[in-house]
Amino acid sequence: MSDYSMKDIEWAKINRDVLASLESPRKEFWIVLSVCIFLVLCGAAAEVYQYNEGLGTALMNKPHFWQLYISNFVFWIGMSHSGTLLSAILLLTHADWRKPIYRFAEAMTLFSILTAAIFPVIHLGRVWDMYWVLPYPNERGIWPNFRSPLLWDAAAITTYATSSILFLYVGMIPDLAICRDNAKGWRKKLYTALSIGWMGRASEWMAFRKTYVLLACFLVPLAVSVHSIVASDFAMSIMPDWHITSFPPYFVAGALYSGCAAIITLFVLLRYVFKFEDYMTTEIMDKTAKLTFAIAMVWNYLNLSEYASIWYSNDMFEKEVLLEKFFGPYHWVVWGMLLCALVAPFAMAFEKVRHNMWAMFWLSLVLQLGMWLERFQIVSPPLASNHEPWTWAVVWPGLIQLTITVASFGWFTMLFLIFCKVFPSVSMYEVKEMVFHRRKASSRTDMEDLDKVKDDMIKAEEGLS
Amino acid sequence: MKQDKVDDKLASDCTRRTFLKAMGLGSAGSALVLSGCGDTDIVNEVDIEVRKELVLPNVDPQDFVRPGVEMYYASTCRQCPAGCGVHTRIREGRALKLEGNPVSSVNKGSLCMMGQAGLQGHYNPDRLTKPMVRKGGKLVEVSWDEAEDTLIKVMGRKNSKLAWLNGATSGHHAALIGAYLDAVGSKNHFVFDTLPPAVGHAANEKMFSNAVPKLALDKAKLIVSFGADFLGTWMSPVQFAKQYADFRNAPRGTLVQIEPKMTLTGANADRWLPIRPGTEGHLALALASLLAQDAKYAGRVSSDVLASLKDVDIEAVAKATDISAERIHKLHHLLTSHAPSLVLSGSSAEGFEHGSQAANAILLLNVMLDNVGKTILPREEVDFPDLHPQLGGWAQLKSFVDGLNHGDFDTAVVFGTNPIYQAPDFMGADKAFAKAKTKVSFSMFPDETTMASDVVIPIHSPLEEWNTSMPAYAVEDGQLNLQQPVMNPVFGDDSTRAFGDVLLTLLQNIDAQFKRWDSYQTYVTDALLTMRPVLVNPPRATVPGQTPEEGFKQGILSTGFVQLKSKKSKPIVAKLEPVDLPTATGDDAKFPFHLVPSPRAGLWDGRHANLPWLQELPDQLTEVVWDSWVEMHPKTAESMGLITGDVVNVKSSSGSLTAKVVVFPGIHKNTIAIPLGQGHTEYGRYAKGIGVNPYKILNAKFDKQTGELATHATQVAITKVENRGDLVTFAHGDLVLESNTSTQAGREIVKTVTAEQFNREEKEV
Amino acid sequence: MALKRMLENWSDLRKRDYYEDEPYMWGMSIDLNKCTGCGSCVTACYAENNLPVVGKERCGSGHAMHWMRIERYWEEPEGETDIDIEQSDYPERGAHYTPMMCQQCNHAPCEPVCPVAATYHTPDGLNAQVYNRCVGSRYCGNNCPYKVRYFNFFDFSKDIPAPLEMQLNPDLSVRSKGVMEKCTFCVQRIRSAKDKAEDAGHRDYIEDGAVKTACQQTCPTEAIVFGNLKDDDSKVKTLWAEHEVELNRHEQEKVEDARGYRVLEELNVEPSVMYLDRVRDTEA
Amino acid sequence: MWQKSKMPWISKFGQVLLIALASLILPTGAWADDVSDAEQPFEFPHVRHASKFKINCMYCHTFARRSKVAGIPPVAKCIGCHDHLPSVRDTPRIKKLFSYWEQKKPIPWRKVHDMPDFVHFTHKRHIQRFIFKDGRPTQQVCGMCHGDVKTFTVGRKVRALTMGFCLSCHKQFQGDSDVGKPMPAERWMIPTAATDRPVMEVEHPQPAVLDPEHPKTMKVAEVSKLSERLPKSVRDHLVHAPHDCWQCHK
Repeated sequence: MSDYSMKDIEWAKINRDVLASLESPRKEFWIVLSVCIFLVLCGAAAEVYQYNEGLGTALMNKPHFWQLYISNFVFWIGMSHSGTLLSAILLLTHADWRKPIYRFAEAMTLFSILTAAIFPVIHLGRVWDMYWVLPYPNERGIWPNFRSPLLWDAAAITTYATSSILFLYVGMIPDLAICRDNAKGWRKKLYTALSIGWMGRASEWMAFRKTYVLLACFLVPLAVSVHSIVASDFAMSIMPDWHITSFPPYFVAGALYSGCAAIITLFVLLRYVFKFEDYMTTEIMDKTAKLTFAIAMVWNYLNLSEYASIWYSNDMFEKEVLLEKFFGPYHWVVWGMLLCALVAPFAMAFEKVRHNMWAMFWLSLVLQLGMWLERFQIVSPPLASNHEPWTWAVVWPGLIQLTITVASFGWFTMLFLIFCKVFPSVSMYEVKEMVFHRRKASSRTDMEDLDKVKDDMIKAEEGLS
Repeated sequence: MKQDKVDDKLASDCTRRTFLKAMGLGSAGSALVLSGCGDTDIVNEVDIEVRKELVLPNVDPQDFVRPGVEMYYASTCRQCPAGCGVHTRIREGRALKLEGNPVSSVNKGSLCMMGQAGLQGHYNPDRLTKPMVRKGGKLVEVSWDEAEDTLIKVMGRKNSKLAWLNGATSGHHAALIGAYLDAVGSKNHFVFDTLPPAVGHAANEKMFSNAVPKLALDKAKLIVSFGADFLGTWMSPVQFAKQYADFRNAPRGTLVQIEPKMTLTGANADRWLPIRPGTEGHLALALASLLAQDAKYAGRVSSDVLASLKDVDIEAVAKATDISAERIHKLHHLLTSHAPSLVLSGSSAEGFEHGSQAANAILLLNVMLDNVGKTILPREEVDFPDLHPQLGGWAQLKSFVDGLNHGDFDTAVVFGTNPIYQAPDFMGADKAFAKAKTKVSFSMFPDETTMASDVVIPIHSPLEEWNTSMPAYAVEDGQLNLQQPVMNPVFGDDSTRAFGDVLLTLLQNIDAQFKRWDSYQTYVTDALLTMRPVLVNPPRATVPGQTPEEGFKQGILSTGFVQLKSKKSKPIVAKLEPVDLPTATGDDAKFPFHLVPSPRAGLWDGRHANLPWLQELPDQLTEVVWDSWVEMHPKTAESMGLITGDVVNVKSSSGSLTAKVVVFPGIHKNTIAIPLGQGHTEYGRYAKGIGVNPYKILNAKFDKQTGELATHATQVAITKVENRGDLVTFAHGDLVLESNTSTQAGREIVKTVTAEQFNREEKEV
Repeated sequence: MALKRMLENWSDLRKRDYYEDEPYMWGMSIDLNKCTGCGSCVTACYAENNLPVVGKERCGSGHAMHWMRIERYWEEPEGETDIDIEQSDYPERGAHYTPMMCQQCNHAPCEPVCPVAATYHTPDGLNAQVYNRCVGSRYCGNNCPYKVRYFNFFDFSKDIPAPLEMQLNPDLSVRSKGVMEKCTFCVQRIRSAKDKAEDAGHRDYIEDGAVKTACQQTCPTEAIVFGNLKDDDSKVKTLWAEHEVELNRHEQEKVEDARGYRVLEELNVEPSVMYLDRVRDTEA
Repeated sequence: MWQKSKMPWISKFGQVLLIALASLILPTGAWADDVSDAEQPFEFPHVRHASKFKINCMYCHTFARRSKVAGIPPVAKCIGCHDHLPSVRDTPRIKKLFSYWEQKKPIPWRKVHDMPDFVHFTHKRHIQRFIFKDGRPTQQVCGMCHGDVKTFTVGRKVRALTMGFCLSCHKQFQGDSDVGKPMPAERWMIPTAATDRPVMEVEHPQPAVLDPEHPKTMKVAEVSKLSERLPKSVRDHLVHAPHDCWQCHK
């Protein structure tokens, strides 16, 4: 397979293909969407019941004050990191293979945050007083507690959500303009409003580029800090096996890991559903898989080093939890996680697997399952064998929690499906850029003459759109 | 809102949330004192809620009524016969909390969990609030007028065939009941209370000429207790706990507890010895024979007793009791090295056909060790025998039931006890009770006996009525405890009535003499006023303008009790008889397990099963709540393939019941224990339908000397019914680990030092 | 402004002995030599503090609300015991009982993690829980090493049938669904004693014994002693001094036989409850 | 470019957002509860009692100085005077009063100042401090929270009685002993109580009867200097308003 397989695509075909994905959906779309909506409604019903009756219906108790809601929160926040990684980091590192896939990755980021943000809310005992967490001036003269990681969480997530929306939106403006030019009816109005008068002038491109890169620069450290803060929800406590210094990097690695896995899943799906084979090529999958593999190895290392450090610290409480994790009542969760997230990624070491779309699809699901289990085993087993042996108790999440968990997947998918039908899920202008670059590059025998390529690019860009 | 609506609402509000408070002292009941304003909110929600609620002023309050300010009234706890003094915290006419009365010699300011929960009996949602009469086979609520008419018809005439059964009682209730029975010409007075150790009392009476000699636990250096759970359910737990606290001070006394099932006292023992049930007397005898080898001890007993100690084979006893010979010798050494000591005999030693003899053997040790006069002290003599506590026992219940069966009684009156719930199935108490033509029950709650009665009289709670009582086991002889209404009746004046008032009205119908008193209150206060000359330091008027009577009444009510003068009695001279114990028999192959029906500090004999605080208070040993269970040793459970939570069938030759297993290390391997207190078929929402009552399957065995029920003599067989039921224990680890081995997992949560270290450290301090 | 002030005072706020000048510092001592594990204190706590009865099912699902609980262990902690463990099928040394309630830590792990500062430290050394500020994030419950925080997983107060609600103590709030609660050292009693002291004209001095917690008041063996640790003559302070226990455990110089210890002291949370070792006679 | 595209909905969205934000910031007490229109069984003329006859508030609200609650006067108290006032005996209100008395029924007044149940306010401490120790006029002290009652007929709620309202005073009355010392509650949170100025300017409660000529009326500025005039032992005990959440919420 050639590295330059995309060079022959007509630009008009790009527009046509991508815009086709926005057209009236097929029957299957509606089926999937209604299943998602049904799940969301189930979740909403569960939440209403829980809200009325009390959180006890979710079977959380003492000592299991936290359970699936928090694991899910960490899971979804983790998943949101992929978009940032692909867009921002790869943008800044000029990895051009990101171009056909970053748009949906960013959308995924956004929707993961929106999903994650639900969990702290339904987790609260008194949801109606949630705004007290925000530091707003009030007549009572009370501030929230700035030392609480939960407060940092609230701040970090709102910041991250806002920035992600902005990043997604800014990156979409030129495409929205294309849509505007091809749309009728309500879509026309929508795209007109959203594309804020984009004409594709050089000055606009200049401003656009600058904004986009700046946002990317802002987002990379933000993303790292967000998950470090989520990690500090655990690391700042004194619970054995939560109070671990390496949690922030471990969480960031885990987040990128599960995010990449999710990208692979959606990559394969979109490729087949919208017939994007021309853009989402095997080559790109290969690169994504390699990246995922690398991150998996970092995560593996951090995970194992955590076990090792607990072991040689010989701390009674920590060791107790570690042993309970492996041999206690939650052992199958831990072993399941190790199998799915620690062993399974080694499959990606083989090119055959990397180049087989459906193999990658199933593998990515396994990885995500592993990472979901990982979040569960971070939250529950340490609570089950805490400092105070009298309170040791094993609690499995109840029906309400499981329903809401499943509903969160429905919610995410629902948002994503709607997004795919309203907004172009592949970046048209960036793909054009990519095709252009490759076409240029392949037509040249002398690859070193980069200056000329650059000049050509600038010229070409001026005349784009 | 329209005015009339407000008034309507007020009427309902008045009954529910504003209360009359009749403190008495001169003008009780006459002044209408409504609760004040301000903190009248009863259920305080945390959330802000805009309400326009009523705030009701007092109409004509007494000077001391201050809304928002708490007051304490002295009274007496009636949750068990021990008779602890209490202070009731009152605000806005509501009793909020019971606390020990620091000047009462019984409890010296402390209270047990049952005392604390007295409030829940008082405010119990299942209290009877209307008199009921059986019409057409069903109990229907009737007006008080009708109920009184019926009562006078049934009880207000001479009737030698009237049988009266009441629970442990004392003071003026006892006196009034006596007067009533004299007036109707009935000699059929029975007293039945489940837990007072009647066999032990009889043995004491025989040996020390006093059923309840004073015990000085605090003076003993060593306590060897054969199943006397003095910290939990034995006679007067709070008082003994106080003494126990002194006993544990440096130099620290040593406690050895010998019993088949670990009680709360056993859990606090320095050495807990599991003994095969029914062999306690044999062990005591073996110890006595070892002591008798020393002339110092042998000299204290007569020769015929000594002769009976001659041929005791320690090895054989060791085999029979499952306590090694080495351990018996160690016990002997302990007894000889600590003086004074105290040897106690409790229900698990006495609940057999040879129970009296076992108690005899155990008490004999006290004589040999010369504890009499040191830790076992004589009672002083107090006049007014009518006021003395009547504790009764199973033998009297048996006579009551037999009498009913023979048709000796046409009217049965039950007050303060619940025989239909308590009596074992073999007695057929329910069928016998049904034979009486008319059954009358005075009760606060819809218990089993009450619901089987024809006339049900709802009575005041102890916090609503005037009364006096004497502690079942007093530390100061002659203490007469007082009760006063600490608040107006919870359900209003037309709902419940004081037992004393109802009985007094009946008496007035038969005996005009009693018309002198218009209420039980005047009866009691008059009696107290006349008792003034025989009281120790009767209070006098303190405030200028007070009459001496007012001063006296105020004084005694603020103290909560009066002290009767007593005469010093002669030292105890022990009367000994040779002990005659049957040889220990082997296990019954068909019914291999001994059944221990174990009382719980909390639910007591089942009378507190309707108090949710006590249902939710975990059992001290197994940590189980809201349930009945079968305690079983881990080894036994393992051999039978049972784990905690499994449902088993427990079968004796008289019946069977089903309960869940709790694997519990503190029990003899051949023994199972089922706690008392549950298995109510009536008794309100908190008690009904929970668990089982082990008394129901007891065999018809009685102590040969006293005729008391041999509560521990039943043997049972066990079969598994199904896996894991919904057993709830706070020892979560027990369920996780599937055995009862709660571990500290290396944490130093409870650390232990030796008594030697303790004494050394306390000395340094 | 507040931010500026906060930055200026940040190090001040983190100082030890911040409340050095306060006249009160409430502490407790529990003598396990005397505690019999009977549970009277538990019921007294229910009566005093409006604790809800949750019923069997909810006890089973871990929602019981006993602020004070009695823990019962069968085994000695390994290695650290002074008693030689004998091999026996029976627990011949009895049970290990300990009352466990909020230890009112002075370095309370629950306090910094509350996002809305519903739990904080009062000047008199109590670990306060302000119910009406609580939003129910339950982080404090997780971070409590003693697991003595109890969350209102249901609206328990709804289930109190009339007239049982007449027993509720008006001096403290009945907690609603979704808030955390825990032992308060009977703060309502402390406040009312302070109020009385102020009436008598000595705001800074409450007589020893004038405040009794409900559990202490009822304890049949008087195993629980409560009082002001800043009052050198108070019984609890004397006990702490006698048994060589200091709030800051690094200042402790324990002599060999001293019986005083605090549970999970090694976590440096500086609990205000001292326990005295359980004692068993090895001669018996 | 920009001016071309019309975005009316964005600005609408912005409006909604702004309103939502503003609603968070506004004093929540502003609409907390207003029961000034509570319908009472009959109209009690405070104006006559307090203004015309100058009866001290504490004559009727007798528990205020010794209890948490001020106390609605018992019916007997009303009758105690009105029995001797035949001149008004036949007015409808007094007739109604006597009808309650004759039936021995309490008058079902409606609560006007109803605090949330988690607020444990005590009248006693405030009355003891301001009336008995500072020697301020009773009506002025009571009026701080209850308004100028002597102009009312039935009691009305004239102050929001929100937490901010309480704090506005509790901030002022930091005495000598507190100066320079960060307030305790500041340890874990940063309430404005300890800051130089309140974050939101909440209207200070003006004493209801502020007669500037009255010798016992103190200016707000004087209040903070009050402590300087007192001996230190008294000062430490007097001028110290609690800043601990658990004083009022427990």
